[in-house]
Amino acid sequence: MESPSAESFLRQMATLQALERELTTLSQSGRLRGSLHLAQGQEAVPAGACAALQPSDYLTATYRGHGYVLAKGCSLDGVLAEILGKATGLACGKGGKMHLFDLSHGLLGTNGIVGAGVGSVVGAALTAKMDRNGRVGLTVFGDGAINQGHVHEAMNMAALYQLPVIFLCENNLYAEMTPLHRSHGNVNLLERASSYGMDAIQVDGNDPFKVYEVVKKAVDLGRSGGGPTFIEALTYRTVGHYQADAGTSYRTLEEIEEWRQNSPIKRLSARIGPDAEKIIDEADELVHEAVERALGSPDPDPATALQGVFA
Amino acid sequence: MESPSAESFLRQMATLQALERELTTLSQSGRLRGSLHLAQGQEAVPAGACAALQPSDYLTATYRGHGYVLAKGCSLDGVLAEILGKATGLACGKGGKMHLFDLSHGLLGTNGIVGAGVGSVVGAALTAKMDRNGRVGLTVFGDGAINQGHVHEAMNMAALYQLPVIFLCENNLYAEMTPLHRSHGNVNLLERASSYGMDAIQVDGNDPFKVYEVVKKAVDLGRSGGGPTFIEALTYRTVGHYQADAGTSYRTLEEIEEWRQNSPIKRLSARIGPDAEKIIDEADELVHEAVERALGSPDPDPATALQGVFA
Amino acid sequence: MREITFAQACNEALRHELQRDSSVFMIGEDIAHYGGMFRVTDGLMAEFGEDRIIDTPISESGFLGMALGAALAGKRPVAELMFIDFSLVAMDQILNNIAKTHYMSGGAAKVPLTIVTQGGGYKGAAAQHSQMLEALFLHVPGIKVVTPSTPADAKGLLSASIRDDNPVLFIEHKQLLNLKGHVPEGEHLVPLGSAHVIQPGTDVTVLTYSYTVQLCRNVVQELSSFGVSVELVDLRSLNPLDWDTISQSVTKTHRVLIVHESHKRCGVGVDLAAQIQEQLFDELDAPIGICSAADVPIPFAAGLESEVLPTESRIRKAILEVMGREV
Amino acid sequence: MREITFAQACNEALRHELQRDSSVFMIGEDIAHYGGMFRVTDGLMAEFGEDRIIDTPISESGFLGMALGAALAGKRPVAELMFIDFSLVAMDQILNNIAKTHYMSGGAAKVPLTIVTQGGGYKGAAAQHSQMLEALFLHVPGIKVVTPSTPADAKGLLSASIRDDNPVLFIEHKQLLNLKGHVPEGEHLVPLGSAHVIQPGTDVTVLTYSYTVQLCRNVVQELSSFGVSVELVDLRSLNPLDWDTISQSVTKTHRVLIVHESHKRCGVGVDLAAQIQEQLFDELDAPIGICSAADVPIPFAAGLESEVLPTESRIRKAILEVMGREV
Ligand SMILES: Cc1ncc(C[n+]2csc(CCOP(=O)(O)OP(=O)(O)O)c2C)c(N)n1
Ligand SMILES: Cc1ncc(C[n+]2csc(CCOP(=O)(O)OP(=O)(O)O)c2C)c(N)n1
Ligand SMILES: [Mg+2]
Ligand SMILES: [Mg+2]
Repeated sequence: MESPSAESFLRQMATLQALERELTTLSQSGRLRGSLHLAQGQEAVPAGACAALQPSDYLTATYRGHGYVLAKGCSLDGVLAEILGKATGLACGKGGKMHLFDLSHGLLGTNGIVGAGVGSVVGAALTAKMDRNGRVGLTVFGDGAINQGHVHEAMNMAALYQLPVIFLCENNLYAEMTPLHRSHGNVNLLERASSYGMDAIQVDGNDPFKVYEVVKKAVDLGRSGGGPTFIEALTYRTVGHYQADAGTSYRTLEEIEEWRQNSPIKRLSARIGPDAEKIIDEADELVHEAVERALGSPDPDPATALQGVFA
Repeated sequence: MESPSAESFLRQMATLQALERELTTLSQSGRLRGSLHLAQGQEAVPAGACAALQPSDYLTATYRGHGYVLAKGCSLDGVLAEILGKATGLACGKGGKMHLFDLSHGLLGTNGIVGAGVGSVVGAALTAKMDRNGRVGLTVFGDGAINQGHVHEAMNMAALYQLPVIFLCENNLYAEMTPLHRSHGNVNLLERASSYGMDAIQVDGNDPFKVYEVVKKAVDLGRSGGGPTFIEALTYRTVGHYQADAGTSYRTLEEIEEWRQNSPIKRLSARIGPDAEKIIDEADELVHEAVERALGSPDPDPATALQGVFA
Repeated sequence: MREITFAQACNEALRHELQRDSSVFMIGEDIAHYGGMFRVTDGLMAEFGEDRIIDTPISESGFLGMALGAALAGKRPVAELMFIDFSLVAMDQILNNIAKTHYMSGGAAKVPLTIVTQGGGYKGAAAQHSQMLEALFLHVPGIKVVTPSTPADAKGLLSASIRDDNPVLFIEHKQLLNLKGHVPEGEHLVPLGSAHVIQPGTDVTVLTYSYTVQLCRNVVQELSSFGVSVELVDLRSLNPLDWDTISQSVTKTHRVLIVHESHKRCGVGVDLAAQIQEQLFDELDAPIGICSAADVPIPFAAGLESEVLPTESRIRKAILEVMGREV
Repeated sequence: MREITFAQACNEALRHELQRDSSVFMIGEDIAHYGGMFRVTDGLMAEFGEDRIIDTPISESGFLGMALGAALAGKRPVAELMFIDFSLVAMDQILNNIAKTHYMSGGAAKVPLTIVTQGGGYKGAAAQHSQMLEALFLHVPGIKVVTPSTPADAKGLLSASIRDDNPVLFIEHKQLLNLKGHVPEGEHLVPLGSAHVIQPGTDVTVLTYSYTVQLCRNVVQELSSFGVSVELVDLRSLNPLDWDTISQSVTKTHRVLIVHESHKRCGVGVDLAAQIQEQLFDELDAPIGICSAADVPIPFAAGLESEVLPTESRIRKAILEVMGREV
């Protein structure tokens, strides 16, 4: 697999940016329920990482994972309709933003519990190894999630069984409002991961090419039976943790501004030049139309609420 | 604090050995209920470790932890009566072998859930730091327990808050019937512990002097505000995991025999010379008398079973 | 009396207890520097310092284990679990350890530990952020469960919980956090195990707690104008339970509806219904009704969620059903 | 028919399903090389290889998460939890994830995952190794709960559980593992959700499951010689529940006792009692009785444990009480 072009990366990232802009508006106007966790400033990680995956590879992500879901190839219409609680959503409106599933694209779920999706991908990777089908699994989680016991258990087992898993840790310097140095005895995450017996590598998460490159290497290693890899992608959330957090009470405006200047979309646009604007405009339009379609989609039949606990 | 003498260590270890011999007999004759986890071959770790602690220091241990409980200074009569389910036991017969508590000796509990007592000691150490009272906490657990998420969370937090905790990992090469290489992606436990940001050191767990020395150093570090230490004590359980396991189906007889020859009581007796036998005999007698006393103690009043859920 | 919100009332109780007893301290995620996801701990770090208001990693099992150890070492920890749904990552510490330690130690060890948490639905927070899991903590003995419905009770019960020598789970409902009400200044205590008869009545007893108290209030008011006299009881704590108030009410009305937001199977409704029929069988003129969440995970979409959780119209219907009236 | 033990019957079901369907595999602690703490997986690794019978680290949350992922990827994992007490370290995976995934995905994802576990008391295993926690799994929707009482049912229900397209918790009782009984060879299926009327009777219905079925058998036998005709029903699975059998029996006897080993509050007894009085109020001649563990942690000493758990004498007394007879 060749690396996608800069244009292709920008398209992916701009789609995520546009989606989040639309969702913010919908949330502010009360048309979107519940909390909304945005990934602005972090767009390069999903774009770069998912480009290295096949549709049949496995993925789990978090409440902040819609960018991965889209980059993995799931339908924008299905995702949007689910986020808006529509009958046409990926989960018929039952799951919502935090619970996106699409098995046809290897998406085993986004998750509302910090760290909880990590074990699933390890299990799916186990089946890939059993069936020798060459698939890999990627799970994305945050710098905060690494302090959750479940993640530790799952990482050890992936190393133990030498499973084809990529542990992609988005280090955006904060877990909610808590910086790493107030939550980690040792902020060097690579040491922790490699202590389980796997390769661990850090990458500039605001450069989709670099993310692609390290993930691709990890994917190749996994496919060839070489076991798991831990990747720490350094990035920054330039907005609040969720819609009700301005994100400014625990970070300086200078820090935020510096990262905004360094935002992956800015960086890539500069590299692409004048064409970038067109790509971004197209993404905006594409997403806007999808939002209109989703808003116009039918609400789920209330009777379905009481059905479907068991298959 | 000076290191105890060889004689004193032997007395401690022989007491544990005698206790286990008596308990085995009681279990075989049906006078002791439930499962019995023996620590034969591992006697030097509790003897060495607890000698470095003050009575006011905190301790949690496991289902295999009665040796620590005794070495910490808890009453042999109280422990034995509890193990036999008597009214005079530490917990009036309610707790049993796996649930020994003695707050007057800093014993915050032995535990039936692998790894579950680790957080308690970290919390007690937090209070020691708050109150600047110079106490430390020691928690002992096995090589298998380190794969439990709770242990990981607790170790990170001890390092984060720089708490006076000694994480004493008894590496007896097996968790139940599973050897390390079938349960750890990386069998180097020191790497895992030091990745949290704490000192990690390995010691010959069959030499009480060496155990004492490293624990003493860790205690001094903790008391002086230097934070936690991880200690891996290499040892071996020369009997089965519990009374119903011969311990031979997953280990070679040669392996077991080699460790038996190398047993801490043998080693220390050889060093002490002819006096050793006398010390051992005395311990046997002491324990035997205590067993007789415990067996003669009253059973708990059945009505107490329904009392005491709340204080 | 001045009006403050439920969250502010909790904040006052915490401040009061922290001032009153130096062995009280708090531990949890984003409670110190940020002041808590729901502002319940706002300003406490500034007043009491980082040593007593402690931010933790995302390690619920770890910090609840620490809270247990601190309690055993003589402190009175108050641990905040941001959502009750997250209790499930720490269930071994809560149910196998915190709840059992006093009994397992034959009474030698005390565990004066309060877990403050937030739960409930109606906000589109979906299946993993909308639960009310109180039944799990009632089933396994050893932990008290407190479920206030008003700002004043929140303050009084939280103070009482912290002073209790036992583990207490204190549940704030996300729909109540911004509710305003009169709250006494200074010391205010509401004993655990005392229900509150919100409105006396003669036709039917409605037993409820937490947010559904507010829904029931509206329904009861409305029904009274149709000549239906409901005795509305806010249980306030589920363990200990105020059995005297329940049995007096049932003995008067002979008809009972239990309303709660959590699931039905092995929930609080069946628990109370079974105990009432066991103790007061001959007093009952009709089957005891239960109005609860349907036994499905909480769905996201508004139209689905309101099909699953108790609503005023379903509560009204259930009351009339218990009364044998046409619905 | 040959007699084998309950543990051997489970082993046969596992072997049968592993042979029948290559997507079935097992994961758990000491199940492969050692053959399982209770010999339930004895010989399976030798027959099916290390790839399909997998030993794990002591990481219940981790391997249950893996089992969920494997199920989503098309396998039918069978995970062994050595003691049901240890489920509490993995509760988030079980209740927030495994149980909710099918519903949360709008039906898109299936989770054909069986958790085989072992629980119960009477053996001096004390507070953390003696629990029967089925109620916790019944309260949160999304997981079936199966509780066989005989070797034959164990085999038939375990095969059915593994073939079910949903998460199933299969509970072996430690007192039953060595119980011998007639078990059909080869394929043997008992559908989930079908109770078994062990003995028809006319005076009183006793509903029970798991080990207490054996205790009830003895009591019922004894009482029949005193002219008391008990209808003894083994529920066999608690979700799904065989409501038809329950309601037919209650309609016949008009008196009900529920017997189970787990705690009372928010347990299975109150659950069934509440549903029965709700549906069949006019059929009841007496309050529904519940004979369960007392609501205290399980104590260690023999004389204490037998004070807490149901015994034959307490069951007898409870039956007579429901019948309004002098005890
Ligand atoms: C077990 C659990 N604890 C707490 C939370 C609340 N919570 C949601 S997001 C979050 C922060 C996660 O931080 P990180 O892993 O760094 O990911 P990020 O949000 O920065 O992407 C927390 C604490 C949760 N959802 N689950
Ligand atoms: C959470 C949990 N899982 C499983 C068990 C069953 N179990 C009891 S002891 C044990 C092995 C522990 O091994 P290790 O930590 O090495 O300690 P050792 O027994 O060797 O002293 C296991 C798996 C348990 N008690 N708790
Ligand atoms: Mg983060
Ligand atoms: Mg070991």
